[in-house]
Amino acid sequence: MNNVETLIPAVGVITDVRIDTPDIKTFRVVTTDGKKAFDHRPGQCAMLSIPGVGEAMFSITSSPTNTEYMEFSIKKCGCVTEWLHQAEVGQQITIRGPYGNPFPVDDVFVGKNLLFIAGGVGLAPLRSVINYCRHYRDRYGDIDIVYGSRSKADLLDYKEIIDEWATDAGVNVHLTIDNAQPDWDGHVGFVPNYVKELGFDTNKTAILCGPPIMIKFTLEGLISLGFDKTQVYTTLELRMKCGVGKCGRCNVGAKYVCKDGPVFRCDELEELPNEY
Amino acid sequence: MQTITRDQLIEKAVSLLADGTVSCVLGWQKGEFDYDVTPVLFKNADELKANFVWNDFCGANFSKYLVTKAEKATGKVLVFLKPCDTYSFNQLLTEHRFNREKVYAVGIPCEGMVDVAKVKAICGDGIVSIDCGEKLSVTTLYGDEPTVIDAKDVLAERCINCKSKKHVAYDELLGEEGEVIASDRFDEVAKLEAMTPDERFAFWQGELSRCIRCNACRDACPACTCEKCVFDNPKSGVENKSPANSFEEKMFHIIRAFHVAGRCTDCGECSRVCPQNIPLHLLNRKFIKDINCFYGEYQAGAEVGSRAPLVDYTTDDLEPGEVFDRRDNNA
Amino acid sequence: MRKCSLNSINSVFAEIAKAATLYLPVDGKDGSAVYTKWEEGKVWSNALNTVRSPKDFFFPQTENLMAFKTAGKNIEIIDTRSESEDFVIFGVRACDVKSFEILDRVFLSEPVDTFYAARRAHGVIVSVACTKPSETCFCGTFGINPAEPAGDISAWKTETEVFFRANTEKGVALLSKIEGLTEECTDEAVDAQKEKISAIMKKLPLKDVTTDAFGGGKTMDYFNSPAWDELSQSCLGCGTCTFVCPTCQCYDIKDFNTGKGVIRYRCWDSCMYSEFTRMAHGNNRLSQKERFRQRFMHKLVYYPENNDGLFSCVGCGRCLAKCPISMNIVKVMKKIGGENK
Amino acid sequence: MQMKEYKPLIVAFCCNWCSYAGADLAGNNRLNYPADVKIIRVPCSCRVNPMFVLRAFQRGADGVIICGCHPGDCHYTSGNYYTRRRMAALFSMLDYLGIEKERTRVEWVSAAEGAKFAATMNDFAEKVAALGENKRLEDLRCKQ
Repeated sequence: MNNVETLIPAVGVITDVRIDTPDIKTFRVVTTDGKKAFDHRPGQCAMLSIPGVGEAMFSITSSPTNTEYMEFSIKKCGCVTEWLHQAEVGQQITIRGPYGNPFPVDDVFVGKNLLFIAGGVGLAPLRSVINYCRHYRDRYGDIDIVYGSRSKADLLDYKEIIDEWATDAGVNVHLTIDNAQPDWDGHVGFVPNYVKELGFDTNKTAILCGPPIMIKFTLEGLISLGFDKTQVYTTLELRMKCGVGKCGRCNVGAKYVCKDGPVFRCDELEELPNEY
Repeated sequence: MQTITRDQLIEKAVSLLADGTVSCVLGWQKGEFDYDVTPVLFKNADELKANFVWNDFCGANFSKYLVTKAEKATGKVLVFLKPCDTYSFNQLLTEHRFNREKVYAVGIPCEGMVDVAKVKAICGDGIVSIDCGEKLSVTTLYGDEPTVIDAKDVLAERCINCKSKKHVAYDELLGEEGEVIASDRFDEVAKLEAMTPDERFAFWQGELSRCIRCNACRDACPACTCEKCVFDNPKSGVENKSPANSFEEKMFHIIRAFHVAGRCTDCGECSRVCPQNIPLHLLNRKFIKDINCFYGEYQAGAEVGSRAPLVDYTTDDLEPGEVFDRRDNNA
Repeated sequence: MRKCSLNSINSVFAEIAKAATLYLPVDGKDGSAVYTKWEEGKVWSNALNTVRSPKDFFFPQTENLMAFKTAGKNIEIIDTRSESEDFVIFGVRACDVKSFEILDRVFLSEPVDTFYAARRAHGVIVSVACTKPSETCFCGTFGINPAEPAGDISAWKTETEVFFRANTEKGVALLSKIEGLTEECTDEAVDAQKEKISAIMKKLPLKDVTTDAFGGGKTMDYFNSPAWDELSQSCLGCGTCTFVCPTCQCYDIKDFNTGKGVIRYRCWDSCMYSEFTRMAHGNNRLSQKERFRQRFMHKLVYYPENNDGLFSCVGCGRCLAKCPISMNIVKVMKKIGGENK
Repeated sequence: MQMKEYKPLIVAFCCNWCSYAGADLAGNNRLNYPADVKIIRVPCSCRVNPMFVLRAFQRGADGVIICGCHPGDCHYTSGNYYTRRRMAALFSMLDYLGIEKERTRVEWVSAAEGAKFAATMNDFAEKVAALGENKRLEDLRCKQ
């Protein structure tokens, strides 16, 4: 914990706003003296707030290997996000964190082949992990990335995916969109079906993130391919206020998503009541 | 002491269940003690015989439950309505809040409900049993002999000032039809009106400052049936969960009472459920008294389909500036 | 053990109030007791307990966390906390003292909630043994002895005298302040009272309520029980049970725009409320049944799982007395636990 | 330090069709009324929810006045009739809670009554000023 006072945030500045898709923007945030607000691990989250509007939890999209700033890819869907989407460069916001447990990139994942599966804005939390693994490329085996969205315009970080990820050695990118469109010659169809069509070997660790319905069907698909639930990781999202497991809102079973999650292995989720 | 017995009610319910008129029964379930009863939906005769209760503590007004329960039920719901409950029943019908076709209402006479806090004030804490016979016989952990009290001495405030023993809605009536009663329910309001503004302010400050904003008054109120309350809606700009200061307390209670003004039947549930014993009915009664005084006598729920006074007008209504004179002259 | 006569208790209060703010249960206008700041003329209530629990002292219903000043694109964060002052809470019952331990485990676990911790450090608790438990009391279910309350100082009140015993350093310090007003005595009268209370405990109607069926690791045993439908069917979704509960600690953080700046405050929240878990993309607890279940599962299963088997209920009976529809934890424990023995 | 002269803050809800035009006329005719009267234009006096009145007090108003078309002249036929009943009930309730009744008022001002508008505001401001600051419906958080 960087802040001694858990609920009192630091002031951050938005130094860059990138329009990714019609409803997702990526914000670059540093502290007022131009530094990164705090160190984090891949998969961890931060609380961003705008005084008078509200506070909300967002996953940190940029990789921990980036020591200069943090990035947040945020989809417009509620009060806080709507306000953020109107914000310009130079706007100050408040930031506190990091919260939650990271993906086990330094132990469990080491030496494994990794399969990232994301849908829509679900790529946001995975981007941090993907870039971390690309940075320490020799620690991990093959990397496969399956990513799908509604349309080509809705693919998050499209440029980065095509220019950087797809050109890396040992990284295979598989993109798909829900409906065919004229300037798209890639795969068309939903992510769960695409995963089954691609038919991955089970010698991989899968990392899943996307809308709940996509997670449900993709997980079923992976299991039909022979994957075990202990091989699949995902990250949850619930309403949070404190971020430190005290306010009680993200409580599912005996776990608090903000403190014990947001990263869960799928067999751990089985032990939780279906309330997420 | 109620004139109608538990057995009579069970018999009625069982026969209606048996002939298929109704599929379930909204009734009072006995609790841990003789005075704590919970409204539940009984599904069959066995459940009724085992757990149904009818005594001097069955105060809960069932009308509001019809909004959610009637819709979900497969057949008709049997509901027992005390006279005051029938007013809420009509008011909800007026507002199209439940389907009348799905409900079979049985009117039951009521001799007034007992306030357990008043019983405790007389008999002390640690009530082990209360026998609701001719008189209440209360056994406590600390007294050797049961204390016998007259139910009339421990009636809930709303029952002391009962406004009507007449059922204004039912499919079937058990017992005798009662009459509308000339009650003294506005006396307390008039007493407050006669005070100086400073005294009134001090009185309400003292009462409302106890509010913990549990929303029980709102959630129990048969007139408060909005799908989403303005106080729960973050976009309303007034959403607030806590009585952060004396303004928030007053705001909540003024608006709560205002939102039901003209629709409040004066069933008294708000005051019954308040954990802090705030006399919330005095706010509602003030509106009722004012409406009666300014726009003519009106009893919400007396009939189905009547137009509530605050969504109605005449071209020669009195001006807002004149209300104080009118009140003072009528007092 | 020290004692003073009940007649002279006001001078003890006066002495305590010299150095710290003193709160104690005083009968309110409506006849129920309320923790009130002591001043000359305030009388210690004879009521068994207050309607509101004393959790307010450490975890107030509303508390300002910070303020913001905004100018153009800039934000300034202002720490609005003032130095807490010492205070004494007098007359806390055994159940409520236990509730502080339950709250401590939430707020004082890492990362420590400094707002709570500051209050906790400044507060001294003087507990008092119960002499006449109510029918709604079931503290015994949770292993609490109402005749032997914890706290910095334990007190016992008889018809004529009040006995004190310091349990902690804070307690010793406070007791030394009233040394001149009290005298050393034997345990005899207190022991006699304890015996009397333990006899009453055996007669309480809820003495047989048991937690045997509950505890950590039982989530899946009860989560899908059909009994939840029945139990929650008439729940109004109000927050009475949560707000009178001494152990409920869920909170909300909200912003209030004063027109001149923004105040960020925290206030009690209730898992019984429909928007408790509502977020931009939906709600994971859509019906009252799910919210109702959350409250009791949290107290009886989730909390003990994370806290060495300690239940998040102290049997104070407030929810039994105050629920508008008389649905409460005892009925839940009997129903859910009874079916799964 | 010299005490600043106390000037009450008045919030005036004015209906778009009559009273707001009336205020305009008062201005065009150079009629004086207190600068501390803050006008909020509403489509019809009936748009004024009781919550608006309370919120105005919360945010520091010392008096709240609602101005609409004369009864019978409502642009929407009957809006001001509802206002009349609603505000009668609300004002009576505020008085019941001990809030000074002089702090609230409803006045009908037509587009042609610039003089009435100015006179009403002067009179209302004077009455409110006599009461002093609004203490009974204030929100201290908004006063710092």
